[in-house]
Amino acid sequence: MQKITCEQLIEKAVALLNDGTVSCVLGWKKGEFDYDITPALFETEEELKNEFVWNDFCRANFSKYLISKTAKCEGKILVFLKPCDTYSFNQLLTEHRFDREKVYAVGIPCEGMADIDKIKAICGDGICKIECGEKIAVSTIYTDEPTLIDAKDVLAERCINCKSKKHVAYDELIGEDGDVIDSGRFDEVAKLEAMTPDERFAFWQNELSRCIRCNACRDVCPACTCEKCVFNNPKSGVENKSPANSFEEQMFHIIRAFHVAGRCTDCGECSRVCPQNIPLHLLNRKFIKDMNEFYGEYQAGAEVGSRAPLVNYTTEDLEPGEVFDRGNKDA
Amino acid sequence: MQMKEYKPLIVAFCCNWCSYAGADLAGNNRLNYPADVKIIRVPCSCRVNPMFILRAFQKGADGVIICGCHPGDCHYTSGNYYTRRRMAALFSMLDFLGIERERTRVEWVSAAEGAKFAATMNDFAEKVAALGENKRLEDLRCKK
Amino acid sequence: MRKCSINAIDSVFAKIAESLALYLPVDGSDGKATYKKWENGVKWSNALNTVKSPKEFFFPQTEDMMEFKTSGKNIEIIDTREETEDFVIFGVRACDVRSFDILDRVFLTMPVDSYYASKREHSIIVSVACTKPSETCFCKAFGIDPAVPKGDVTVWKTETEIFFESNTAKGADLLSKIADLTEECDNAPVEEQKEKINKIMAKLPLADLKTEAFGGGKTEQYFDHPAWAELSESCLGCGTCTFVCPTCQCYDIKDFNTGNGVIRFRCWDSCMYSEFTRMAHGNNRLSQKERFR
Amino acid sequence: MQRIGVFVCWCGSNIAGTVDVQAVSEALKNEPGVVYSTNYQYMCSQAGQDMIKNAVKEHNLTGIVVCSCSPRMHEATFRKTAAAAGLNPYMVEIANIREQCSWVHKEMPIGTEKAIILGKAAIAKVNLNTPLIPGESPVTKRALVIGGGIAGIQTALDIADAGFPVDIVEKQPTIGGKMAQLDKTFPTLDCAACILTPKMVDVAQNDKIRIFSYSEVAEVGGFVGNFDVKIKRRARYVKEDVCTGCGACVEKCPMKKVPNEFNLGMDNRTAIYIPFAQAVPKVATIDPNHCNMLKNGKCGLCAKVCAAGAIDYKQQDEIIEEKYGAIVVATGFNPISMDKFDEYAYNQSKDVITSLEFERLTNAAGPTAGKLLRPSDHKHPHTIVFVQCVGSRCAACAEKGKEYCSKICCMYTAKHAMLTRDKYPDTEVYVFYIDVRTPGKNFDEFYRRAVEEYGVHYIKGMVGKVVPEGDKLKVQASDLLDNKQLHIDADLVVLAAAIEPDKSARPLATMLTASMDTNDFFTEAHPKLRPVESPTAGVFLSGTCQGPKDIPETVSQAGAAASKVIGLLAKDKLTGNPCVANSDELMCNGCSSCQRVCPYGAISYIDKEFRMPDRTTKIRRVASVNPAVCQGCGACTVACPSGAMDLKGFANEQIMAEVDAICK
Repeated sequence: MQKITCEQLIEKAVALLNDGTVSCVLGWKKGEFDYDITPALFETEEELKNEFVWNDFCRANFSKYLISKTAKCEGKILVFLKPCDTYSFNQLLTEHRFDREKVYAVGIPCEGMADIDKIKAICGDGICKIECGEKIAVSTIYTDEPTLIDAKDVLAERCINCKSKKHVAYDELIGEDGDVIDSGRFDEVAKLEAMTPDERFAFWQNELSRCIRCNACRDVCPACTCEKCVFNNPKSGVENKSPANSFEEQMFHIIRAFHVAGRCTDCGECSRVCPQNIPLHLLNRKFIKDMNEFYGEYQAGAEVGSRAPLVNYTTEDLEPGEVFDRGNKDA
Repeated sequence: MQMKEYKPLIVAFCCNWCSYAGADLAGNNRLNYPADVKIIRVPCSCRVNPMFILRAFQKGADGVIICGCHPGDCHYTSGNYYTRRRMAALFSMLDFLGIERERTRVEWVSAAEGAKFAATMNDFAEKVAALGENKRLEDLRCKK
Repeated sequence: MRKCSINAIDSVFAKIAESLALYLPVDGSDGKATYKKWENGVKWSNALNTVKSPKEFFFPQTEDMMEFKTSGKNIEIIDTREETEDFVIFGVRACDVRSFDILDRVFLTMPVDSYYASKREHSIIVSVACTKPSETCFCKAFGIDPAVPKGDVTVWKTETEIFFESNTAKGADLLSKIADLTEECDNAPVEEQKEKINKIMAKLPLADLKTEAFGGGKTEQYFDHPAWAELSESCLGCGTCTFVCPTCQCYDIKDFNTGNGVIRFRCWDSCMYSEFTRMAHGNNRLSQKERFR
Repeated sequence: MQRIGVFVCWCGSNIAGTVDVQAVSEALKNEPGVVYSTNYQYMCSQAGQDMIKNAVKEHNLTGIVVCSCSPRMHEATFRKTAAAAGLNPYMVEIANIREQCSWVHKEMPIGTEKAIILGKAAIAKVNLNTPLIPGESPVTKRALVIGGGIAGIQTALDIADAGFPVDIVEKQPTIGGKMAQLDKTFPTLDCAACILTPKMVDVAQNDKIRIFSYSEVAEVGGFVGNFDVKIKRRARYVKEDVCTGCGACVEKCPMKKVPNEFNLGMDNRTAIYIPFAQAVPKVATIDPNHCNMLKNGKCGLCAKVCAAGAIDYKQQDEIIEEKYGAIVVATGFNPISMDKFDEYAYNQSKDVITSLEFERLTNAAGPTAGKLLRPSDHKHPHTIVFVQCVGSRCAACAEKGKEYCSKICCMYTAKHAMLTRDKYPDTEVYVFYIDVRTPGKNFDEFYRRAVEEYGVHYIKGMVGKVVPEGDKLKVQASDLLDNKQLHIDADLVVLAAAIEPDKSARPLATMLTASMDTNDFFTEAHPKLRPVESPTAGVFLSGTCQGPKDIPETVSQAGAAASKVIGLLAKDKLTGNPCVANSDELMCNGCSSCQRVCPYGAISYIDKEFRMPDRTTKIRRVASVNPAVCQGCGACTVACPSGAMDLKGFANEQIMAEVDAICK
């Protein structure tokens, strides 16, 4: 359950809208179902009161939307940012992707978001109503009584491994700020690293072979903000629309991960939107883990203007041939 | 397709100032290395885009090696330092995906190191040959 | 109508697979179902639907069309089409079966798409009636009966038994192959099943969805409706919806240089992409709203 | 589509011995774009070049592939040939079938097969080549020298001598730098002032040279040939053009207790001061931190006594903007702080001093008028211990000292020891060293004289501790050669402190986008072949800002830097390397990754207006490469995720075409 209520946020948004601080509000609104909350732009008090939603399903990271919305909107935009979203927010500022002056950022604490697949695994299909209170109450057409689920049991993977409850950017904070968390987010990567190359190859073949190249991972990614992606640009030499074979499946994901390496804040949106449940965040986390180990801790988006590891160097860096000796070094 | 004796195809990206000159020196000194090593000249090792490496594997290369000036000697002062980080990250990622480590390498070869160039190529070709054909990053369409 | 025990289904699969390639939905490591070729040990998924629709059997995501080979300055064109053998797609839902009709309308009317046609001809579709539709289902609105799916053979699944009924000669042929493993039966349990499904269908959140407002020239009046702007507001412009859609059939034709020649292939394309239908003058749908619409 | 001519060279038997050149030229005939293919004995000969020129005309060639020796040998030759035939020189590609083929492979079939593939790769590249035209930019014929020590002085004089105007920016009130503080110079023992001050006067009198003393560089824009520099002239509260340097104000100034920087705080000066008698410009400067008039508005004595009326208490800092074609960095060095070296009791005893302080103590113009007296009690020291490598070669404790060798200490310590023994034969002099390093003309002879003729006690070993006790300094040390502990009661301990670049160098490097090493020394464009140039075009290095140096080295480097500057300023226009990076503004999203990796500061960002397909306009921040500054390394092209940044002559498409051709 979220500590901040939806009413608190609406009240804040209405106040800022009415006193002229902002001219529109980037927030969440209910989609077709109670669990598919979508990002939306609100311009009036009425819209906010009728449609604004804040609950355990407000998963979308708004940072990337700011690029197009700030360009479009007259005046300032109010945006609500969960702690993890603020890292993307800063990273985009580092890359000059939107005008900070046009944004009024309100940080809101987050207790983690629910994963609908995990809910369905508990109470089955046919969900007709979800109410988020102390517990998440799920009603389906197949059951008479709603199933009560503890939000902690159905947390999304990225929220279980939440890296920070601390907001790194905001104009105003609602509720209390948290701390950076020493999460186990690299455990899964380490597990894979411990496998044999054959096992890893088999693992990734199984995962990546499901890719349908819908580009959802790329299009939702706050680090993927190219005017034109190399995979859409015939001149790049790697352009393709669908993975013709395992090479192209690997190619797309290697290049994409490489392009966001050092810039990825580990927001986890890529894995969230993947219709095939490919654990894409593991590729990004591998890069983050490596760079932390090779070049010192670095969290993209922790501060505006920081220099990412791949656009930096020291004369003492380890050699590419040494990256595999890490295990031995510690010994 | 007729069975041929397997010979690894190796693409070597060499920076213009050190390693390409090192390769020339290997030639001047008549130091042999396999003809399967084909050199592409780039201004600096930092010009090598990971896309080029994947492209080489796609089109049939069995190994890719990048040669640049020794750290500290880059003609452009810092190019090879970026290469070092980029390739460390990329190679580690390829390994993470289960691609054989021995297929990719970075080696620093100065203009005076003709012998090192030849020895490196011999060694690399041998290691790649031991792995056999590149299967994990292959594009079957290119092998018809 | 014929039936077998639910426990006998694997032997039915084995029997079919003896003479025909058999594909059916199988649960993957991620908990989502995908069509896979049956072999010993492969289990039929209980999932309502696969992520990727079975349209892929006839209209694959990428499909080689021809190949060009050059020798010197001559060019040779090679037909890469291979003769397709008969195959069975087992466990197709009513909605997906209906989608084949829509694809047929595109690919099998003149000019007939021979790539699609040959695969379609060689397919034997075994549909399965729904038992537990999801809240997202709205097939009734499109006149699809999830209790009585079409296809060469229709299958109903109860707690204990599987019922088979052939709808076409191809279907009858298939059933005759498994005649030893099934027995003739009356259709009472199936009727009961159908009724159960219909009751569930009425309870679905989208049960009241109507399509009367669309069709004919009626859509034109919605062209400038503000809802488009609102709905497309959060659209990322990815291709997920079109790629999982059983009826989307847009494709792009591209060339791939293998080094030894050029493969001309087609691949799925999505109207959500900014590059879609780009022409010499530019693009005719400039905003995500227009593409979304 | 290109019309490519392929020219396969035999190089006598160098190539033809292992490569079937006929087969190569035949095989390449059918490659896409090739309209003509031939082979010849020596392509680089006049006859061979004529063959190429004729073929260009006869077959209307648009591109040329020469299969021959390394492009490092003859690329320039064939480019000239192409230009002579009316082709753009960058439409030529070389397939290296000698050094990288015929000379390293022994069997003809293998060599031939590889030569064909290398030829195909070159053809694939030429198919995508576009004519490149080097950019031109005008040159502002004025140089800026930052730092007015001996390095800056020499550089400025040499440049001015060639007829170009030069400005020197010096942050102290006078030029002269560290050399002005020295007494004698090794190995000739001539007096520093006698050789430096005439040069300072030359500078002052040279009408091509302007001195901005008491000034700093505030901002640098532009690029090679066209730098825009803002110089901040700090208010010295004295009108420089009016002051005659008579010194009346200094005499009358009541504020006499200001530590004198020039003598390293070993005596005092007044609030209004002239650093030393030979200062250039010889004008007074008011120290605002100590002047009563400026602090409290009380006093005004100096204005009263100034006959010239040069005092101006209302003077403000002033910003001067000037254009320069070249910039020379000569920011020099400082001895490191001794705060972290408690073991030598530097902060406990006045009689533990640094070598530079020792220079002042022995200098006739110093606080003791050249008499060697202990700072504490002004007594003549009888036992002096010199400690070398204090903070130098300090690899083990990098946070304390420097890893590098400061280079000059061995020689000046030998000088100090020798001069002490010469003037005061009753003094015992000990020198503790790790190694004595004396490479240099007449250096080792000098050092040996100190040991052999002057009887200086050189002891290999480090001083462990210096403890002040009474009026003595107890020096505990080890003698590594005799393997014993030594205890010396010294009257004076002199520390040869490591030297480090001046603190102003780091921010200056940022302004200049010139790179530095981890020790804050400026990096050379090439450590061996371009030692006085910074990687940033138009920025040159003079003196110790590049690394520790003695005076002769500094002066020769200063001259070298000057000659580089003169070479640059002598040109009316700069012709660039056309193989530079280029940003596709339509694709660039302004993320700045390229800017972060550019070692030359060649990339800047501009707000550009774009016409959108729907006829609206949008202003976007995009990268813009200055072709005059870009050196064409390509680091930016890989940093750019969208592929907007590409390198002319080595474009993504071109390299991938080569990869494709090789991997067939």
